[in-house]
Amino acid sequence: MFELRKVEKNFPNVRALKAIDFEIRRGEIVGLVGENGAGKSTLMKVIYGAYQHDGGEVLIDGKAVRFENPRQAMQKGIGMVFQEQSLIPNLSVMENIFLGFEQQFVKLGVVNWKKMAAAARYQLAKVKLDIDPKTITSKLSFAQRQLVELAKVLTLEERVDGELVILLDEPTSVLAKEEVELLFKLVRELRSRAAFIFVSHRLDEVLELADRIYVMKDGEVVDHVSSAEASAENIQHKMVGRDISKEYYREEKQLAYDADRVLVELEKATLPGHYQDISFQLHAGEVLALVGTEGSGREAILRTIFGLQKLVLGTVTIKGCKVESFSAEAGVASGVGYIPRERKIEGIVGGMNVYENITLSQMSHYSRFGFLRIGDEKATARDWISKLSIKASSELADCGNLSGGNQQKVVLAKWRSGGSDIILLDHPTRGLDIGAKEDVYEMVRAMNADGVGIILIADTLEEAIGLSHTILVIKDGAIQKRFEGSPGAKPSLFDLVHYMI
Amino acid sequence: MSNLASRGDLQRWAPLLVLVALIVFFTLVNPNFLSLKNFARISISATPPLMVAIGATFIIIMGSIDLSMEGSVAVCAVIFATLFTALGGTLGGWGWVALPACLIVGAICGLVTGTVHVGLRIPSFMASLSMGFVGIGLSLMMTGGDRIRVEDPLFRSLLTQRFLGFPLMVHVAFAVLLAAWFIQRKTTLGRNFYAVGGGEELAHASGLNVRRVRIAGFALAGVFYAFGALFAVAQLGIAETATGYNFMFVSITSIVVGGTALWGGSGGVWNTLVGVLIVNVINNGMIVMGLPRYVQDGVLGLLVIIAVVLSTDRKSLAFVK
Amino acid sequence: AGRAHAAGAIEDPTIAWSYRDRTNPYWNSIVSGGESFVESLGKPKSALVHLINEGSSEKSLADVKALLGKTDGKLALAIDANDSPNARPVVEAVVAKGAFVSTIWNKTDDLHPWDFGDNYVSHMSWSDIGPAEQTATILLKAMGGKGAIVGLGGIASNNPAIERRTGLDNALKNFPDVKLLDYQAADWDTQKANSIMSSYLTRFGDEITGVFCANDTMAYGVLEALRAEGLAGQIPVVAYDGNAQAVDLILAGELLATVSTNPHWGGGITAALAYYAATGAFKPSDEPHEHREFNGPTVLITKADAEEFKKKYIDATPTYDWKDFWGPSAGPITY
Amino acid sequence: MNLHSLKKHFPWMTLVALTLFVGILDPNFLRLDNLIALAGDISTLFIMALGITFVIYIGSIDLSAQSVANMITVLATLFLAQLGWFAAPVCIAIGALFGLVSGYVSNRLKVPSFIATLAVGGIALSVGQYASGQKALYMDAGLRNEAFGWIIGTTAGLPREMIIAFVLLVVALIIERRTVLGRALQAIGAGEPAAIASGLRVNRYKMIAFAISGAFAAMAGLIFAVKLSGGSPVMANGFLLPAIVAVLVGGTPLTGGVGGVLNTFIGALIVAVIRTSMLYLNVPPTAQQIFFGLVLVGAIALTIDRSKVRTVK
Ligand SMILES: Nc1ncnc2c1ncn2[C@@H]1O[C@H](COP(=O)(O)OP(=O)(O)OP(=O)(O)O)[C@@H](O)[C@H]1O
Ligand SMILES: Nc1ncnc2c1ncn2[C@@H]1O[C@H](COP(=O)(O)OP(=O)(O)OP(=O)(O)O)[C@@H](O)[C@H]1O
Ligand SMILES: [Mg+2]
Ligand SMILES: [Mg+2]
Repeated sequence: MFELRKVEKNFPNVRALKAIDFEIRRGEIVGLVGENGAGKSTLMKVIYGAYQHDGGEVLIDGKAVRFENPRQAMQKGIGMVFQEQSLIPNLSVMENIFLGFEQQFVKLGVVNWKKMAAAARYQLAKVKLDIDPKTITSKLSFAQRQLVELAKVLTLEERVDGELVILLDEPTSVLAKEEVELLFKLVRELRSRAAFIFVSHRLDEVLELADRIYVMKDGEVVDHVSSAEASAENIQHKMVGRDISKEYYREEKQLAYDADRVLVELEKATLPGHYQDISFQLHAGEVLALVGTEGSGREAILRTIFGLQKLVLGTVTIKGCKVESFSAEAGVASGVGYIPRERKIEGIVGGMNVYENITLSQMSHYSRFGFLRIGDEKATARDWISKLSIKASSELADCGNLSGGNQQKVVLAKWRSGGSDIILLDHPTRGLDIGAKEDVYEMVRAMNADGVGIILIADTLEEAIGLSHTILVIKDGAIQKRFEGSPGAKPSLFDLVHYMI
Repeated sequence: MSNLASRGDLQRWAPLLVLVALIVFFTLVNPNFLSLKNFARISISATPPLMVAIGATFIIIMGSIDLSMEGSVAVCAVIFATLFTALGGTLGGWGWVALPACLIVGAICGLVTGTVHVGLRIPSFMASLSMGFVGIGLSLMMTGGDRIRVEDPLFRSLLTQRFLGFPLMVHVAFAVLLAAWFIQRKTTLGRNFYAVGGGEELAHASGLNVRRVRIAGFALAGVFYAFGALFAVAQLGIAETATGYNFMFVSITSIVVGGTALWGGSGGVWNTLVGVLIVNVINNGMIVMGLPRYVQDGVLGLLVIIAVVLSTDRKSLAFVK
Repeated sequence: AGRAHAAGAIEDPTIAWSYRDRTNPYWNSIVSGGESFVESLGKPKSALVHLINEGSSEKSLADVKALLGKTDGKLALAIDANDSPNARPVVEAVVAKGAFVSTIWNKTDDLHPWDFGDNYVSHMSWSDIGPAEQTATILLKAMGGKGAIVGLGGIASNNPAIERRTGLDNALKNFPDVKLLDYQAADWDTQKANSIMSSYLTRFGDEITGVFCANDTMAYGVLEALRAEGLAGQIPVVAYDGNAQAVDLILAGELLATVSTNPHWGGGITAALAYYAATGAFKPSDEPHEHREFNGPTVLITKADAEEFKKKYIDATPTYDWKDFWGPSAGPITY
Repeated sequence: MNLHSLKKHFPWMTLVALTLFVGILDPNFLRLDNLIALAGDISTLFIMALGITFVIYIGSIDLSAQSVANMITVLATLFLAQLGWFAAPVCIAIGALFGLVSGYVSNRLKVPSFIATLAVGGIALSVGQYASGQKALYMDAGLRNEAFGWIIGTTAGLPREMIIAFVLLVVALIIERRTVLGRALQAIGAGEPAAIASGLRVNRYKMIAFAISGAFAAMAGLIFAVKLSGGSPVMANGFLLPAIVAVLVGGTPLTGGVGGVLNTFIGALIVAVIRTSMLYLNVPPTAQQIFFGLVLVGAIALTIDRSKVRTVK
């Protein structure tokens, strides 16, 4: 019923979509996978009317259509749940749900808030979310927001006759396991009414949920399989263009850490409202994973060590020096590097090119009397572009236009090239494709081998277990349990979950 | 009732507390300050800028800025006065037609600014600044630089007639404020301003016609500028190119002092009322205190900084622009 | 190239007036004089070039230089330089191009036309001290020689603002029983004067028995502040400039007195001086100093003569002989 | 060459197009001495705009520049008598100090720069009024020529102010393109959170940007005072809006991170051409504001590179 034929999309200097053929049938769940920058989001945006295609045609029930904006797409029953948080934080939940379609509640120019609240409750019930529709959205957790987004798209059910197509662009990346389950259950229930396109970098999820899978690479559809006969290895091969190692987390390269060299030590560290009484040590060559649910206080611990948040009680000691003033400058000066979760906001500076981003934290190394040695900067950048195989036209490419994975590599290069030996990783593989993930894991091991200590907040529990020497399970801002994880003797998922909830 | 007001609550009331503190301070220095008569005086001076600031509040909630108010006010005032005179020069006769006409002219001015901003994709700062020049120029062309006097006693009764100690214009302005509040709270358009200010791209992706909301916002603001023009003419009995003089900085300062953030998405018309009162109380109070003129600019600056510091929730901000 | 023109060499120079803005009745009268002079030459009004500086000395100077460039020095310029320090670079630029300039109001005391040969033709000012003292005296007398007044001044650093304040101070010396409660600059602005006046009412209440304004436009603001309290016409107010509205207010009994500086004549004659010097009709360097720096006429207007003034200057425009440069003037400027 | 890569050339192309347009209507306009005079006369305003560029480049705005320049015209005149040429560094330091105060209020006290600089401008205005005793002051001609004679006059047919402005432009360009400071300011403008998380001393750099703006405003005031041989607390009035317009019309958007001092150079010339073109096109006096506003809209519509600005607010 919905079809793309030879669709093309060009950006300045980038052919993002090349002759895409794509089809969705009634009530179907179609998976869409591909490495970073393969063109998945672009394809979704074309379907949704956020971008207009430059060539080929989009057909609904055999008729060619062209959406000038998302609103027109919605009127045809196409809705999208975005990979980024796409609710407006200062509005209430119900206002977000009906944004742009308030007319139904308006009489003589006046919005009937009661009626809207009732309608919003009805939508929220569809996603089994029991919250007051008048709540200001910024007060919700990430998972709740993701469900509200889904509820918002589901308003199409009432608004549009006929079939719906709902696009899910990496909806699971911020969700915990149970929440993912809930989402999948919902999606399956809704197939009577809607077809879905599901984008995720977690192949197991795609295989579980989707009926058919499209594989994209470099703006083209390179494969198209039914998930019954698909295998993860096969798909990965198609996506990345090479085999993915079985030893995914590079456990064989995990070396024992140097227990004599303490890089970071926290003693009874407390930040009211975030965490309390946290004590641990990070050693050279160690990967220490902080495991817990969203909001358990892990992120605040990282930000304190880096200096973005100030400690209230207790001490933080970095390489034997007690931290007196908490600031990012001080953190960077003592060799700490931070890879934030919001990489587009805190990781890279969009609008600046690769070499400028890489040297941003260490300009003093590339300058004399305040004047920059730009040649040296570029050389370093070229070096790291090849070391990490960053996909960028050159060191002069605008980082804002790189895909997520490559942006992440640039951030890594920034800290590594600056010689940081304490690296804080906050969801370093979020949104990265498998190939890019492997690269990150490889780097973690390489850094360990160089004596770098790493504190990790992992994207999944498997990742935490696979990568780390030490796992601290954190719940409500306090350490619940400590696990050792030498290769072959790693804790199980179950062990961890038990202490998390 | 909780025993202690939470930090958020305190923040919300901070502008009002600043206002009260200022009133107490000036009263201590000169007890004459605290009198119905003086409040009436302050409210007369505050009325035209309040109207202008209310209009600009909607724009600022959208995260844009409008610098065209001086031009719009001038055009509205001059067209109103010209039409009013041409229609007999009294509210008793056909002159009243000039009132709605003035509001329509305001809406058109805003519509043009909004269309230039949205249509040509020029940032609102530049679009409105330029259209402000055009507005000033238009009013100049219409008057040739002359002043138009509006002396109809019926119209001037907005200033000269009092009810409960305050001139009629203050009461009418209050009604306009309530209407603005109604728009802000109860209408789709009003809520959409917050949506655009909270996240323009998100709002667009949700199917909101952001361009239309923006243009409508500027047109709506224009209507309030027209009210500002009407009250300014009622207050001074003169319509001229300089009628809107200085409203730009005063109104934006007031809006920010009242607690509406320049980056959009928060605040509202009540904040603006408090902000306008704070600025006018300071201006009135400095003279009532007897401060020499040459220090007034500096003192106003200092007090504005203090007021903004006290009335914005700075803890939650990583940085400001 | 410019220096080539000696006096009298310029045939049909461009005539320009450079002034502050179009929104002020005073400048509009100046311009009307300039236009009526241009018409006396048989040219259309539009032949007069307007340089409007909007209160910016920088723009004033830049515009003059641009016009000098455009006309290649074939220019007769009449100008108020906006701020006194700006007069010197303007004059120097004009002289360097061999054009001709006459200034009014703002110049520094050390700048004199006779130091520049023929090209800096003349400077006209109006001594405001005397007339301001007269209006103040009228005000103080109307108060019966006792009570208290408040004052509103122009932009503090402007020459006329300073002189008018001096006039008030001089008058006050003769009335020891009248107290000056406060005097604040309202920057020639109606709105500002309005709010300052209402604040005065709070501060001094009934103590105020008279108001001195340094110009008409501020007086309008003051009167409206009084009207709002039902006090218009009850507290005597004096002003300065002799605008049409002010004259009407005198007739209505709300304003006590104002002073006209006859801007129409001032505007015409300044342009005429520059023009006729440029065309060589007279040679400025042959004229005595009092013909190159002189005061313009001032006319005091009170209820007694308002009607007549209105008839003569407002309802009609007197015709002037634009070659009678110094006839109506009021003597040399003394420092 | 496609449209996209042309975009960054739009500002100077707009300038050339405007100049040629006026030139076709009146060839006199294109005479070399005329164009030099035009550029020379915009110099002081350009110097102020140059300083403001740094602040707009980090996404803030400086509305205090004109008041600082006003104050400096007074202080320069007063100091000349006592300090001679040494008045210049003192004035520039005072300007920088006011900039620092603006920077402090806006960065540390978190008052939006629009309001912070407006307020600090009020303070500068008061200082200027107080110091001047509320009247215009004059420099002694001899003293002025001895201390600052080198600022006025011409060299090789070029006005000295223009040469000074050019030197300052080069200095600003080096700061922007070649120094740690310039890079840091760009990062702050384009992505402040990332700059913070990279450990840059963001607050310090922002304060420096405001201080630079204050110092440049002071230089503009100083040169203006020397040129006019005096000072008054309103003498630099009328600088602010054209200076900001010059920055914006040159293609540095208020959102920061893009554009720069070269853009401001072009923007200032565009402002000069628009202003002067009114004389050449005989725009009637009552229509000049309309003309300015409309041409400005046209120019800005041409010069801003929208692909660099995600949302147009
Ligand atoms: N607006 C744009 N302007 C320029 N280039 C763009 C734009 N949007 C996308 N691109 C480019 O198009 C290509 C496809 O990007 P797209 O976002 O579709 O990838 P993706 O498959 O969603 O990647 P990811 O897995 O990281 O989400 C990338 O090279 C990207 O840089
Ligand atoms: N309007 C635009 N102009 C320039 N570049 C753009 C534009 N829109 C998107 N991009 C860039 O194109 C790339 C693809 O965009 P998209 O939003 O799909 O990110 P992504 O690659 O999926 O990132 P992530 O993996 O972090 O989710 C991003 O790097 C983004 O910065
Ligand atoms: Mg994507
Ligand atoms: Mg992605």
